[in-house]
Amino acid sequence: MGFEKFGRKSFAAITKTARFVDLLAEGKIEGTVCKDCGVKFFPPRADCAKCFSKNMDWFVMPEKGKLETFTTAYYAPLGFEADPPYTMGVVDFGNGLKLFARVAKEIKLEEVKVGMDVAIRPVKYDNGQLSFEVTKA
Amino acid sequence: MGFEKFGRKSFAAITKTARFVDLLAEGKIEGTVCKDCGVKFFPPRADCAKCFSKNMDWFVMPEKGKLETFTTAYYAPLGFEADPPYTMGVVDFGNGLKLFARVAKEIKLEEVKVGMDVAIRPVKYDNGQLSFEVTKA
Amino acid sequence: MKEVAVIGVGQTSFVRGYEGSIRELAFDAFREAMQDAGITQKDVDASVFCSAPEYDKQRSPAGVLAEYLGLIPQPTLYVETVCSSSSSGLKVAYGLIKSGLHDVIVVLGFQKMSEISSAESQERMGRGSDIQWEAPFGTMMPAYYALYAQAYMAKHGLTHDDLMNVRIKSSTYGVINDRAVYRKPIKPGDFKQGDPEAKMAGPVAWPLRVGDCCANADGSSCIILANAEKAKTLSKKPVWVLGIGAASEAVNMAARPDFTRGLSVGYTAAGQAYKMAGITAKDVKVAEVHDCFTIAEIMAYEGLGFAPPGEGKQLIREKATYKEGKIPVNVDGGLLSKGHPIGATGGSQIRTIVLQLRGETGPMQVAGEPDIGLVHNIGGVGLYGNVTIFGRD
Amino acid sequence: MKEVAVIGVGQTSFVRGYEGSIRELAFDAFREAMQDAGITQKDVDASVFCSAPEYDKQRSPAGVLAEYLGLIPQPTLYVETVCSSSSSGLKVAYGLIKSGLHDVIVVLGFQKMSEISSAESQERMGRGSDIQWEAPFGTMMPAYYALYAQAYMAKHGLTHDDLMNVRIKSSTYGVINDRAVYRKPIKPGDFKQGDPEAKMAGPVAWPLRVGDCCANADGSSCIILANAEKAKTLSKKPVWVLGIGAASEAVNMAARPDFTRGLSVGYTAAGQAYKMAGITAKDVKVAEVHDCFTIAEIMAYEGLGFAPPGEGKQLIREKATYKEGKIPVNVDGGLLSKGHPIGATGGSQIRTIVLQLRGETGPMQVAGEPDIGLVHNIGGVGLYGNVTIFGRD
Ligand SMILES: [Zn+2]
Ligand SMILES: [Zn+2]
Repeated sequence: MGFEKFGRKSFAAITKTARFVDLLAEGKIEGTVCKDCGVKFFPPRADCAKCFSKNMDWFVMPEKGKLETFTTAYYAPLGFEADPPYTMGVVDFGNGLKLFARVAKEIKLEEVKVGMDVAIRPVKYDNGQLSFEVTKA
Repeated sequence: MGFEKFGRKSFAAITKTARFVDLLAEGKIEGTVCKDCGVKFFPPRADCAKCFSKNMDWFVMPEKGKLETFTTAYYAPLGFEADPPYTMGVVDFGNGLKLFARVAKEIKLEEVKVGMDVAIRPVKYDNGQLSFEVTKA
Repeated sequence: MKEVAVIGVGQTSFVRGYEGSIRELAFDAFREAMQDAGITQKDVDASVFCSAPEYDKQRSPAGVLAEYLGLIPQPTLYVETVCSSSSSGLKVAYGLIKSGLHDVIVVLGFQKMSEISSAESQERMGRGSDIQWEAPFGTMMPAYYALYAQAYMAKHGLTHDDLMNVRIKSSTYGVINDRAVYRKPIKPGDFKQGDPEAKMAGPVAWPLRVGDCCANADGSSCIILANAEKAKTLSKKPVWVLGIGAASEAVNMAARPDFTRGLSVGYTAAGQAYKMAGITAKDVKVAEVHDCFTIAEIMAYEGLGFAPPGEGKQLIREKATYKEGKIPVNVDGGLLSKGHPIGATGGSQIRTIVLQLRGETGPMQVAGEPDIGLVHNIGGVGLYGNVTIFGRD
Repeated sequence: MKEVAVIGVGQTSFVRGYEGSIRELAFDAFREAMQDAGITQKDVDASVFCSAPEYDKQRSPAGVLAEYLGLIPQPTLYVETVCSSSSSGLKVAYGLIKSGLHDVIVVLGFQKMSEISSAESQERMGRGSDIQWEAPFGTMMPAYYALYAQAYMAKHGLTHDDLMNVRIKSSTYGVINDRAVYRKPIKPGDFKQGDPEAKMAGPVAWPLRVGDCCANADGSSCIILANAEKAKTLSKKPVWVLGIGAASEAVNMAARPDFTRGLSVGYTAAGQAYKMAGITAKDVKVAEVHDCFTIAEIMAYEGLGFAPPGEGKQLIREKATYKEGKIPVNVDGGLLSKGHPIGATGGSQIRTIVLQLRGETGPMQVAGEPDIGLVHNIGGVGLYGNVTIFGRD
């Protein structure tokens, strides 16, 4: 349990990576790194697909990257109806680490550009849900 | 539409055989018979699996048969919780025609026997749902 | 290579709100395919059913549909890769036939998207991506494809007009395909930004607009496959499965290597299929590609090698993928005009190519008696990719 | 016949309320199977995922799980025949390998029945039979199997004690199987009618009682298949797939010909599998049969030819299906003790037989180095039936 607090709306409650949400509550955005072979994963995983290890540590994600691509949604699935328009995109931190998230509302739509420098930060919604979002670098 | 009135609780609304429920409302339990090749079907079908015809007529099911087998349910799925215990069984009319239904509550559990002579009749539940049930011959 | 053939094809009209159950819907395509093949159920020794299960009330539909189709006691099973389910079904059937386990198999794709309520459907859409790491952001299919469109516009100079022209080509054939759900002609004015009368112009997931998206539909398709011996005995015009390719890609966008190179599964599956068939892209005379969104067709051109990476837009600018062009693509209207009843879509694409190779598509027929056709069928946002190559005797 | 082999097997403990997601659950069996085979993902060229989809929140799990298992970009697909899904997955993989399309395939069965709420689960149970003609009566799985039990009692003199003794045999092995969900010993007193302490005695769907029914569980299983060349290269102890049989039967009880002859799919699938393997029932040294209910095991004996029709009860009366008997059946505890995580069940049965043929089942090992083992896996109420025969070098 515990993972149901992640995201604007959660669809999953039980996962071995539920600690991600506790870290988020502490203001940290972290991925997992295999203690045995050193591979880093984001989104975090409980199992290493490279060496089959279960021994995972947490590591702090880089704070700055580039916006690789994005879209602005004018319709939304059930449970998100109050939100449109909202922008979502992929942030590339280099070295194979990327992240998918919403772009903060404070950034005007016309300011969002492919390739722009961005940062990520934790966010808490007014219903108490925790997530992370893309903001200006 | 129309088929949602069939059964203690319905899971299907749209079918080309929805007329079955209208007939049930008129007190008739009918199957379909292929106008082109004469095969009879119960439960009714809109399509003949033998000759691929769509031309179907309705025919009145026999009223009397034998109880081939039965069971008494002491637990029930969601939506049927008020009903247990209830007995369900298969009636064999001969010539390959059979039917699955609940056995009328008026028959005591200890009276229900494999091979007993039975009849079928339409039934209307207090919530307006229509069905058919097995009763004494 | 001529070891497994298509000996019968069928498809319902794709519609909104089919007035029957999934078993009746499935029967409609089955009847047409069986009559096309000229066989009865006794000639069939297994069946494969394909759909996206979230839209069905009926659990485990394979057995229920097999009973309704009269395909009992032959074995049956259910195969799913969302939007490419019936291409995966064909691959499974190919394996079961070529391995010698079965001789003749019915592959039945179906979807009754109107089976569940609109609210239920919306709820399921929210669970279409990774439910742990992406659905919580409020993702949906158009938004995912829009990520690719945005990257293409930034790097390759793809324009809204290019995307519009994919839809206009689609409508050219949708108008003449009586099985399509969208049959109205579409003109550039329908995409005019700021014009309330321009129904194709509204933003859905920018840069994708209403006209860039295909519609949900109810429908079924049926493909009957046979081994060489049965195909020669039972069929006058067998169409052979020459090549099969299939691939997968990470469901998470964070694990996608490059949004400016389209869907990796398109390249991978095409490479396998070409190799198995012993042909190259240049040998393909007619193709059906997975145009769930206009951008998807552009990416398909590149994955299939019809255009170099990033240059897919040139094909639509040059009208090269029209019926008279050098490589006709989706000249039955594609998903954009036919509609996209998830489990039935791949089978519909296969049917079109089979009929093209048999010369039986009427006003949609590609000239020159095409001998090699290709089907490109994507599941999810390039989560699954399937390419199948067909040839005639 | 030795063309496709099992080169690795894995299984989680079957539990109530697995504390992880389906991807983590799948990984646990995958890890064990990969380590058993001694291979890495580079050796695998396709994957097949099997479950009953109604229990998952995640749509189209094949791609999501393939990503988590590191089986991207290899093709993947999803196969379902409810309770026999992973046996159907094995059949599909056999076809894909023997046809030459792939060399090594991972077949992963999983089910996290606790993934959805109990009320949601109950709602889905109601839709397990024909939703148009039977679910409206309030049917459920125990009731369907009870129809067969009732008919057997009336015609063949089957007794409640016979059924009880099937469960007692099961518990004998459940106690020593550390992967089983139910590991407590069961004694005749537990079935004592009218005794409130007798937890196995309560009626569920008469004549079936609590002790006649297997329990839901969360679990996963993994089977790795390879062609002959790869099997010889990669594996020291390949176990060969010698025979495959599969059949279907009408979902509607009104279309079932005879309730006193058990499930028709058992006979049909067994006949095919024996024929393909070139053996008879007498050649089988150890078997896993689908004992979702005690009556199902009795019917399996007959379908498989271990006993004549109607005489299955004799085997349990004579203890012939105990480990020391003439045909040991479910000596790992079967579904009744292990639990029944739908999509994982067939793979668990296959794993047990593979380990029996390799001589690696510890206290459950059948003496005499068994050379031929059989798996009998039913989907629904005999809606689907799968029989697979395995042999060692
Ligand atoms: Zn590692
Ligand atoms: Zn007829």
